[in-house]
Amino acid sequence: MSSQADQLRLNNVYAGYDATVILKDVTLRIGHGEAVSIIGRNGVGKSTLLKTILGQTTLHDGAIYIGNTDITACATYRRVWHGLGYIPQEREIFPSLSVQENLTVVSNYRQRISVSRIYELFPLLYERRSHMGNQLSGGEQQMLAIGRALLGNPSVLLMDEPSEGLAPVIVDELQSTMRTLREQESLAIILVEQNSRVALDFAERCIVMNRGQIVRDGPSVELRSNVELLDRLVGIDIASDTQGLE
Amino acid sequence: MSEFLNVVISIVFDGLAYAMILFIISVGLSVTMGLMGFVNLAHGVFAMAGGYATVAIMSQLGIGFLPALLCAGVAIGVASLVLEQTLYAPLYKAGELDQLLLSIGLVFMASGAFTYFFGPDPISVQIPDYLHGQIDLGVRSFPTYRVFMIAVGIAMALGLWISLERTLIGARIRAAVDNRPMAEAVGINVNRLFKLTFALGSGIAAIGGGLAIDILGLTPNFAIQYLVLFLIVVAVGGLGTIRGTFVAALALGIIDNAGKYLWPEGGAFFIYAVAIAILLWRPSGLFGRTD
Amino acid sequence: MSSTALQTSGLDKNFGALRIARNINFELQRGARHALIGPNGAGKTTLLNLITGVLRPSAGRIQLLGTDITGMGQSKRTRLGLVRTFQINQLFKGLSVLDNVCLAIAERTGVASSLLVPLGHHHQVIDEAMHLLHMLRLDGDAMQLVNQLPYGRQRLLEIVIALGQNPQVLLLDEPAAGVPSAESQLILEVIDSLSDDIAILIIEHDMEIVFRFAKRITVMMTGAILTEGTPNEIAADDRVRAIYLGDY
Amino acid sequence: MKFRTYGYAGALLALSSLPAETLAATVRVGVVLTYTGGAAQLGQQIDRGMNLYIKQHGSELGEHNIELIKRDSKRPGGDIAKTAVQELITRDQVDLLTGFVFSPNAMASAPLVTRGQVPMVIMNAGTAWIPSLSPYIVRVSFTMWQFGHPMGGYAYDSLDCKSAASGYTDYPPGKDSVAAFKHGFERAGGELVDSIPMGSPREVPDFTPFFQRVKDAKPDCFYVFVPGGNHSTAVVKTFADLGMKQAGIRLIGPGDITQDTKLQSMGEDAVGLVTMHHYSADYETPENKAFVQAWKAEYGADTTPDFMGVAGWDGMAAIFHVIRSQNGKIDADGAIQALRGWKFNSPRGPILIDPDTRDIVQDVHIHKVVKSGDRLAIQVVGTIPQVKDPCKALSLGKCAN
Amino acid sequence: MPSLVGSHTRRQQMQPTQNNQHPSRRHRWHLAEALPWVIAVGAYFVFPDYLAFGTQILITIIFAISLDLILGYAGIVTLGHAAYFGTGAYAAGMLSAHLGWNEPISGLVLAGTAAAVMGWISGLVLLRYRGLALIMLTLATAILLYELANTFEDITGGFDGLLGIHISPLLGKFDNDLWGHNYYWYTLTVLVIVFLAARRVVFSPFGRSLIGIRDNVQRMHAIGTPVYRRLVTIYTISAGLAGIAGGLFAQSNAFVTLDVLGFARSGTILVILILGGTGRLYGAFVGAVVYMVVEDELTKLSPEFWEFGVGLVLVLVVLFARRGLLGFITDMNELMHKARS
Repeated sequence: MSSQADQLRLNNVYAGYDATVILKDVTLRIGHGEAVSIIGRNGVGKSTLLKTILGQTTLHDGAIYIGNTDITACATYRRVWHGLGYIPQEREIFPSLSVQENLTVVSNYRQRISVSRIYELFPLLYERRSHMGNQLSGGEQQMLAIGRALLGNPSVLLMDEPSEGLAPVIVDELQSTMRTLREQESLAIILVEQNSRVALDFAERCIVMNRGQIVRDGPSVELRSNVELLDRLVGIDIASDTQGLE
Repeated sequence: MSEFLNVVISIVFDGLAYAMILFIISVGLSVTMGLMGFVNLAHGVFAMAGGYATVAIMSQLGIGFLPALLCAGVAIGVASLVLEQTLYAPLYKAGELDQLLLSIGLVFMASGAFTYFFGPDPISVQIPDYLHGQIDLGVRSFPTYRVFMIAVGIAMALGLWISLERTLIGARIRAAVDNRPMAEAVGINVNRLFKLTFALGSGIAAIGGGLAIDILGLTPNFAIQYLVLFLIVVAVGGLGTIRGTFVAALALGIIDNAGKYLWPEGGAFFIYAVAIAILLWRPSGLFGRTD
Repeated sequence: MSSTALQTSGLDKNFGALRIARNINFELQRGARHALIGPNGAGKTTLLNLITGVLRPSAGRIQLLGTDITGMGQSKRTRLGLVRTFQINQLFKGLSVLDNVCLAIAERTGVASSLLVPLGHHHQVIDEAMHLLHMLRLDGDAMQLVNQLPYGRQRLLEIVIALGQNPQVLLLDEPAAGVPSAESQLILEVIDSLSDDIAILIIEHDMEIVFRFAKRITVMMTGAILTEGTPNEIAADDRVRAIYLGDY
Repeated sequence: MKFRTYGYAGALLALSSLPAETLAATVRVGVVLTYTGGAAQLGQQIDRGMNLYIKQHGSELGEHNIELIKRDSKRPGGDIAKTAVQELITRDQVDLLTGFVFSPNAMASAPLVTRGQVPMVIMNAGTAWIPSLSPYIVRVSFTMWQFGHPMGGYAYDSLDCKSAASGYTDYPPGKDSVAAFKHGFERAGGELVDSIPMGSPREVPDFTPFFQRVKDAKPDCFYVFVPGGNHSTAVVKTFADLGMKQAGIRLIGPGDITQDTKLQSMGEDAVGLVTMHHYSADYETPENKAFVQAWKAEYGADTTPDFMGVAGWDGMAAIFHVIRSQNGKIDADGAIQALRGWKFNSPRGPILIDPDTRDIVQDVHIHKVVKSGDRLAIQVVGTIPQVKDPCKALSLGKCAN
Repeated sequence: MPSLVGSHTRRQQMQPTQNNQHPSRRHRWHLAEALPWVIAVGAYFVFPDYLAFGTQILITIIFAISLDLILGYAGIVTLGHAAYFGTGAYAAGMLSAHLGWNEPISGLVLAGTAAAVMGWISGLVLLRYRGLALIMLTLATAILLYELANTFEDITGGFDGLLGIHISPLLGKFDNDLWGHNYYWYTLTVLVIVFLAARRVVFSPFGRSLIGIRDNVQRMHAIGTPVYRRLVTIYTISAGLAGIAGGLFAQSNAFVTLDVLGFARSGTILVILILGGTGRLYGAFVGAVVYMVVEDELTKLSPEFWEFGVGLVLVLVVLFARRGLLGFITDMNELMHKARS
């Protein structure tokens, strides 16, 4: 049944924390080099979805594949070896490691991307390479988090709100870097984003989540042109709701 | 003045030697508790086993003290892995009370087993001649074995520090202590890393046990007798930090010595009073994480 | 008596060089139905923690019903009627649903320091707890252990506990997050039906809930208050739209 | 593993040939020793001494049997020993009690043996006034005063010590020992300049700071008491490591610091040490040679008895004496009566139970450690015959009342 | 209970049974609760030669109950509970040895009071800390007390122990006989009283709030609980009960040594309670009986190597019966219920 084109596949996944189920019946396929953004309000399960792919939640049912490999029962680090890269919401840079070390600790089996390649992508990191992880600005941390994820030679990159708390200039800069990367490395990317503009600009396909489920999965372009639909789906339709209430 | 200076030198020097034993044996415990959060009261067993192994290897293989120490370290390190795999690993996710019970049980078992195999008599070890007697270090002369102890302790601290601060594995250990889930998310096999450090910590403790025979003696009761002391060193230093364990061992070793020299009637009062004061001031230890 | 239930003036909170709350002047009227919105990381939870005493402000004052509570401990504020719910469940998972509520009521009524009389003899506590559970249709689950309850019902219990504390000022941190719609409906009904004496501040991302519930809305952004107004004013504010749709 | 040791005595042959009308009694002896913990080695020495005696002399009991019921007193806390004694008296209904490594264990049990009227033969516990705590206590080991006190005089007179410092393990035998030395030394004219408590008996401390303090004070002699067992090797090593001998300080003490079992592990550093004690495995008497030979045959050529082992042996001899003199029916008062004035040719030399104090009277020897071939040996360089406990004899300290 | 070390959170291991019973019924007595008392009374007649040992077991149960109140209910892990046991023991002992106060019952009350005062004073400082720091502080505090008692040997008798304790007959009639008949009843009576009090406390609103503190301190702050004050209160009560156990120990032995303050005693009582099961009061009974009987029997079997056996039992219990023996029984019960339904 599996299609060769799928880079990542989730089949009827139920997952959450301990006994609590947050994701319900999530099925998802991501093709080679495809970029997908996931939007939705806070608390609808976007981050939980990423963590479930990564293997850091309790999986109650369903299966997860990278390519043709079933990783459902794999520990997190093995999933990473199979090609996952993760950029967490809070960056989670290792504070007692230098910038350089934050990059080198990554398990880099296939040696496709080198540390110097990361420094090429983010020259600022090279300047800061001997700084400790807890001495970086937000933007630098984000660059480091991306570089760190890339060093694992991922075929699928999971990004959790990379633009949060960053100045617009830096967001733009990061975006263009990511685009370059996608073209050069044929990465599949899942981007969780609150900022709909960033999400819709970046990925050609957009998934909307609500209450632990996928409520819409389709081309971003539709949402970009149809703001009302977007508002309704994301539940921030201020105008219409107020009208209705008052 | 020179009298005073002499006293200070004595206290610091003897404190150093004692501190090195504390450090070498405790540092592995600090890592176990810091990295895996495992309350391992049985850590002293590895030191004790190391002491017995050193003596046994010397008499069975007929090799010298120093090579025997190394062999014992390796042997106990490997043996500790078996223990980790069979008994410790299933309890990582259990409550700490279960861990306490398990490790106390192990201490008891070790005490009984070592009595059975080696008898209750204290074991002594043949120190090579060149480590005997006094050595003149310019200022004055010092007991050679203690100078050797201090050298070994400092070398070991430096070695550990370098391997933790300057090597890839060291960086990975620090990453795992910093943030375990994230470490796994960059592909670090934290469990295997831990097994490695556990074996290393046990092996080092075993060497410490062998080194300590000549100063503290060795009976099957060793693991129980010194349990509290090792725990105090780890708690005062802060979990999971080599620097913390080193500084705590130094501080407690020297303070204990000063107390014994200047006020022997006070017994062990000093060391515990100081430990309490430090913990009241910094509950997570001198170099512990405060989050 | 003034009409202000809760007031903060010039609140600042710094972590080292990081300023996570900046000069927050916020006022909650008696009986208010007020919502606090803003994107992730805007400082909503920080403000909540400052008000409830989890965090101490670096500068500024907080007043509750005319009393300065800036330096006061958490539990003391609670006893003055400042009650909050938690975004992530903070229930007593090893206790039954009823026990969870009883703890709160016993604490409020002062029964909790009673040492030698079994809880079961304090009928008024149990009756009140059952009454509150009944209100949120949890009475059927009263004897369940909390960790056996579905998530949505745990959120309901969160509210029951808060009500058991007889709040004067009630701070609801995303009460409906992760709750199935039938139950979130119920939560809203309960909140709507609360006495007019209680001032309610709700932090919520679900705009549907916010606009249905709130008479006033405060919008936060990067640790400071961006604007405040009626729902209509907020809906018309371009900056707010921009934040939510990312058009900055 | 050894379980309960049931009577070796009354060999099968003897039993089978017994005339039917003879009353064969089994005498039950409760043994309370530290079998585990830091002092387990002491318990083992005494246990071996007892068992060796039973093995060699079991047939002397004739038709009677002896059954040992062993209990571990674990720690010096008193309570565990006391509960064990209480059970041995009430439940196991023992005829005699013996063992007792730590003084508190004997002291805590004293009221029970009085009330239960069970004779108690102490094989170690050396705090001076223990026999006065109950009329049913007899001691076959030693008192701290028997060595400390004569050592004081000897050090001043013969070792040319005009000033001395003392260091002791901080518990009653240590204090006793130093008090005895101080009294003897000052009576002879010497001056005790410092007296240092050196940690608890539970663990071997790092002795360096204490010894360094003495080295800096530069007395002629350094009198050290540590309990038999782990401590002594560390004492001699630390003394050597600090170069105190070269600094002109002489290490002296009771024989605990040159205990036979530890002597070989001390190495060259021990040579020249002078101690005062009542036993060494190197004594040349025929009794001792036979004893040591039997010991090595039983427990291995690399083992050696020390003063604990000999106390176990002698204590069992005393118990045999009681059984024989009472013909297997132990009556407490009769047993004590039989032991008052009991004389025995022990491997350590002639010993006597003082009829008045029920304490041991024995020869005390001046030991010197010498090199003999490739091993260290104890050479006796002087003897003080038949020493009574000076504490009680001179009515000093707690012995005064 | 907070994690002892680091920030690794784990599942709580203490989940008292009977929690999901209705509060109005929960504190009522169950038939099964008669069992330990039937055994305790029956043991008097079945094992008349073991009463001295039995008395020590009963004392240990009281001590373990006192620890359960703070560990099992309030989540305070301590390695220094012997501090209060020892305070009680020395108080009872010194009353008799120095002041000639030989009446046992009032002596016991005073012993409990002295320990409670000690618990209150130390609790005021200690309970500001949690986790590993708290464990090490309790441990070090107990050792300091030990060292003090050793230093002031004129009062405490030091290492040799406090001699000269002469306890008067109970109620003027019942002496501490060699077989321990009277003291068995005396101790059992005290145990009944202590247990009833502890049971009341546990089921009171106060006791429930302790469970709340153990499970989720954060939330307790938020519902207005004066957490620190509650902890100090229960710590004081616990210390008082430990002092009563210590007082009984001193009176029944007529002897006190430094050992009552020792680390071994603190460690053993913790092991006993965990072995039996924390947070359920009866864990103290099961743990004390199992541990002491196993140790006693093994000691008799092999005075030299019994430690190995005791250790093995502990390890096996951890591997096959998590949350103590009582927890294991509860789990089995639940399994059987599930299998049946």
